[in-house]
Amino acid sequence: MSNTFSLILLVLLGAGFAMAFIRLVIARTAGDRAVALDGATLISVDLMVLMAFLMGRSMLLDVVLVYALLSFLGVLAIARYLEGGL
Amino acid sequence: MILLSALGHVLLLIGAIFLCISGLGILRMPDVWNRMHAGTKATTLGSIAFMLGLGLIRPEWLPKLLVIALFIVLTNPVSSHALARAVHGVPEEKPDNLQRDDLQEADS
Amino acid sequence: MNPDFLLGIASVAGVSMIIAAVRAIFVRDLLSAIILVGFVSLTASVLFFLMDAPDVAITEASIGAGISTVIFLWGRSKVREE
Amino acid sequence: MRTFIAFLLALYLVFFAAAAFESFGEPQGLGRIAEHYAAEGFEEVGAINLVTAVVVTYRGLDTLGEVSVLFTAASAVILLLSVFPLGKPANKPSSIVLLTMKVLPGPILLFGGYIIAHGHLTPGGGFPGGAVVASAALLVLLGCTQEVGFAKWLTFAESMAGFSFAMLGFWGLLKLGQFLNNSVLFLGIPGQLLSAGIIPLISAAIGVKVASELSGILVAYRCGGGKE
Repeated sequence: MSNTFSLILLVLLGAGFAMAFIRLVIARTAGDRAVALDGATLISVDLMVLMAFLMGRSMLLDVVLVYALLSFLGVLAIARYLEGGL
Repeated sequence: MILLSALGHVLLLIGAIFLCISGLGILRMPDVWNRMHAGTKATTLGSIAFMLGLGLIRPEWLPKLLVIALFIVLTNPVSSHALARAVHGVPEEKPDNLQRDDLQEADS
Repeated sequence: MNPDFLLGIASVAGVSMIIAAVRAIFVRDLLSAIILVGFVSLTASVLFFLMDAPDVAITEASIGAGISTVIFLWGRSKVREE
Repeated sequence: MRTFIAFLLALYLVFFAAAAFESFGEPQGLGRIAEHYAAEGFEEVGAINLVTAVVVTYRGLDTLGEVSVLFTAASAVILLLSVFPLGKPANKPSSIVLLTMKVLPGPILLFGGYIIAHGHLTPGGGFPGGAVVASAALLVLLGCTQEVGFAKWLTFAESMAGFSFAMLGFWGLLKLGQFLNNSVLFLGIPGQLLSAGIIPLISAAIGVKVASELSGILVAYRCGGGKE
């Protein structure tokens, strides 16, 4: 994968992450924040996979697996709290 | 082989563009339902395309990347579903121009 | 790989982590503060990942994202009812 | 005013981080002991993941103390929470979420077991794996509307794990005159699952202990301290 192509991918993903983060900061309600947290988490999962690929270390994928599997727990708990079931 | 690698590059680019657009949608959409639409569907599709593309470029990573994609497919719709149901109960998130509310009728 | 890439992504993650932490102090709503703190720990996990510390990153992702957020939320709902 | 102070603080932190980033990712030069670990550790303990090897064998006594501190903290939290438990959830989650709560703990438990068992080969070990296993318990507790069945086994598992950790240490003391000596078991071929002496056993003990302590805290939040 050439240098320019990986730079393009990194800029696209970083811009997506930054935009979701701006919504997370400037949002007015908690539901907005939870949605933005969900989006930022998934974008950063892909960012981490790309960084593991660029570093060339397959054992870093374990971290991404844990991250993808467990970061949804936080969003699920926030949703349960908003429902009043926690 | 070179064909698969080229396909992988195309899939990577598609996934990255989808993820960037979903970030833009989270930032720019007018209310929380539209933001949810952008922030959950587009990220799921973009993630699947991204994992597949990376797996095509480097085939020995493909099983683990597919497991990551499987977990994303399992978990992300569930969390966004729970979030949508929860936000539906919050009164100040209700949009002004709402014509018809099927979930309200189904619950009551 | 080009080390500038690493530096750029680490800067994005670090700066967003600091801003989210400051926002978590000054936000009115406690639930929003909990969400922002969860985001801070997720970003810390990304930073540990970029610094080649996968063990710490796994611990931070599981404890920060799941367990501590839920403990905060349970504590919050205990506060509300009394 | 407060916001202004906070932004000044954040700016200072950014400059601090920028100063730290100047040497980001470059090797810093090791101390004398760390150099010994990095040079000889692979031959002495036979583990590929040196971090777990150092945590479990060279610094095993510190880890034992750390686990004891965690045990004390968990006991205090459980004691406090047993007075005012949170009680049952107010409403049931929707059926999709309920199905997920039935299906997904299995893969999470499997993955936590994988992290614990491969602690000497891939990143992970006792603490991260235990935290992942506790997350499975958390997923069960998020949607439960009745008593959970595994609550009464937590204390037993926890004390058995601590006991076996100490016994593995004393085994090395009796056989080779050194607490937590790794060579009491065969070292094996590095890279295989059954290798690296007693590191897998100790990380399994740490994993069970951490998982049961964290799940004990979570169960105590929901239902009180178990026994009334």
